[in-house]
Amino acid sequence: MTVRLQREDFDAGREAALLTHGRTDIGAVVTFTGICRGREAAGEIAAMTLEHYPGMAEAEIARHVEEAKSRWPLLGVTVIHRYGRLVPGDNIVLVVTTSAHRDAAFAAAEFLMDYLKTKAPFWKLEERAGETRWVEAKQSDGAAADRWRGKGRNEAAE
Amino acid sequence: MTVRLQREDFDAGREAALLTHGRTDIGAVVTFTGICRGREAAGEIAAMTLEHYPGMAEAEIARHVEEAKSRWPLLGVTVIHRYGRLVPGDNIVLVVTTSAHRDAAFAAAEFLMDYLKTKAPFWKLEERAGETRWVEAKQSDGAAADRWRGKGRNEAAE
Amino acid sequence: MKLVYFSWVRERVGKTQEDIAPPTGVMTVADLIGWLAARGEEYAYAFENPKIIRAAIDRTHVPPETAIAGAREIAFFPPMTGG
Amino acid sequence: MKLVYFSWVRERVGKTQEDIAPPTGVMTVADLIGWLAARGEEYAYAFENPKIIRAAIDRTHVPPETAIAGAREIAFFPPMTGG
Repeated sequence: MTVRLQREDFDAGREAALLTHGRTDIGAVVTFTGICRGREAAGEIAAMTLEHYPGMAEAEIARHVEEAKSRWPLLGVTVIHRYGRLVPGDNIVLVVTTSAHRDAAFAAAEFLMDYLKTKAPFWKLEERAGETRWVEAKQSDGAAADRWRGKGRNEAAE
Repeated sequence: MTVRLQREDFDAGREAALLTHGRTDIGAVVTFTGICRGREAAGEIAAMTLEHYPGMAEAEIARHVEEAKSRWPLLGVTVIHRYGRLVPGDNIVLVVTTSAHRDAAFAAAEFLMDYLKTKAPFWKLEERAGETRWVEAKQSDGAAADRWRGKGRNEAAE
Repeated sequence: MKLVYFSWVRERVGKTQEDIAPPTGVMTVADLIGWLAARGEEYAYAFENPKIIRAAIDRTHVPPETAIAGAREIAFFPPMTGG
Repeated sequence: MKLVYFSWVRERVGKTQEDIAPPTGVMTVADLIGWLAARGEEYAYAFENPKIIRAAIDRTHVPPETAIAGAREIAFFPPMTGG
């Protein structure tokens, strides 16, 4: 398991290759890359600054990676979340999951993204023409995260 | 949309970059890479040969990419499927989907993989110690593909 | 019309493709499978379990009750195992 | 104990962290929010809607009824928007 918080960009292909190199037990690799968009519901944005809770963010993400590993038969997980100021087109977050089969890799990647959107201690500040605004949490993200509650191994994505 | 059948390997990171380069409307990129495993249910395998129906395979995949685009608001899709002889650790298939939001990118990638596993005209021949054997279709793959039937836009992954 | 075979259907029939002219009573894909199965041991073996044979007419999947009239290329193969 | 603030809670309070010693009647996270809100205009503004304030004790999310006894670091922040 790799969990990293960093200002620097990441390379999704390289991170996936680090998980698969030299192995013959992995049948499925899923990568999710979240990217800063130039247009949100409230209009064009010029930039976005990601604040996080150092110390808590890394530990919390690691705990959820462990939960994903207990729910699905994963062979590897990498989560990288950037912080600091990003402009449209910049990478924000990467989740890579590997497993023998695709269902576990897909479900775990979605579970981790739903978690990162709603429970990981990060906050987005958008900059648009002359003003800044903290992004409000979306109800749809809360609903997406809630769908995993109380579901057991291998049945959460059904 | 890019659909390619080829003997050569592919680079998932490069294919994803081709879809996102210079754009600021994409918020989510999902890649799925299927890899040849060294051990299947029936034991160790030495190699696998993928046979396909030239002409039909490409057209059929393209048709399903169009279906995915009608179901979800996708901004780009790439599907690459290899054929010929592969050894454990080799890449087999790549699906890349991009969208403004993660739910569409995840759902479309899963939909396309379920389709490729069950309906795309490919057949796998496994080689193990001294013998070859055609891989049998899995019931679980059929069930995975069937879950998309009759479901409308944006509700298929629920 | 042209027939093409894949995977173990191809191996059992012993050829990748052939041109055939079935009699007029052979109307559907299922009829064609029955007619082929009676052509010899290799065909009987390939089509011994018609329920698991998949067919495509002119590169589109079709169910066994589909009429073959007008078909240029009919393909027979086992369930697909791609991905 | 140490308090830390993030996002607009930090901006409204006007500091990133501070050390406090609440009176003994302040038992829970909810009590602490009420006590803080009465400390001045900037706190009243930051905590004007306690229902949307999230809290963590020693870097673990906790609900408002959680006891604060023994806490080393308590964090307050709005709903998270990562990912």
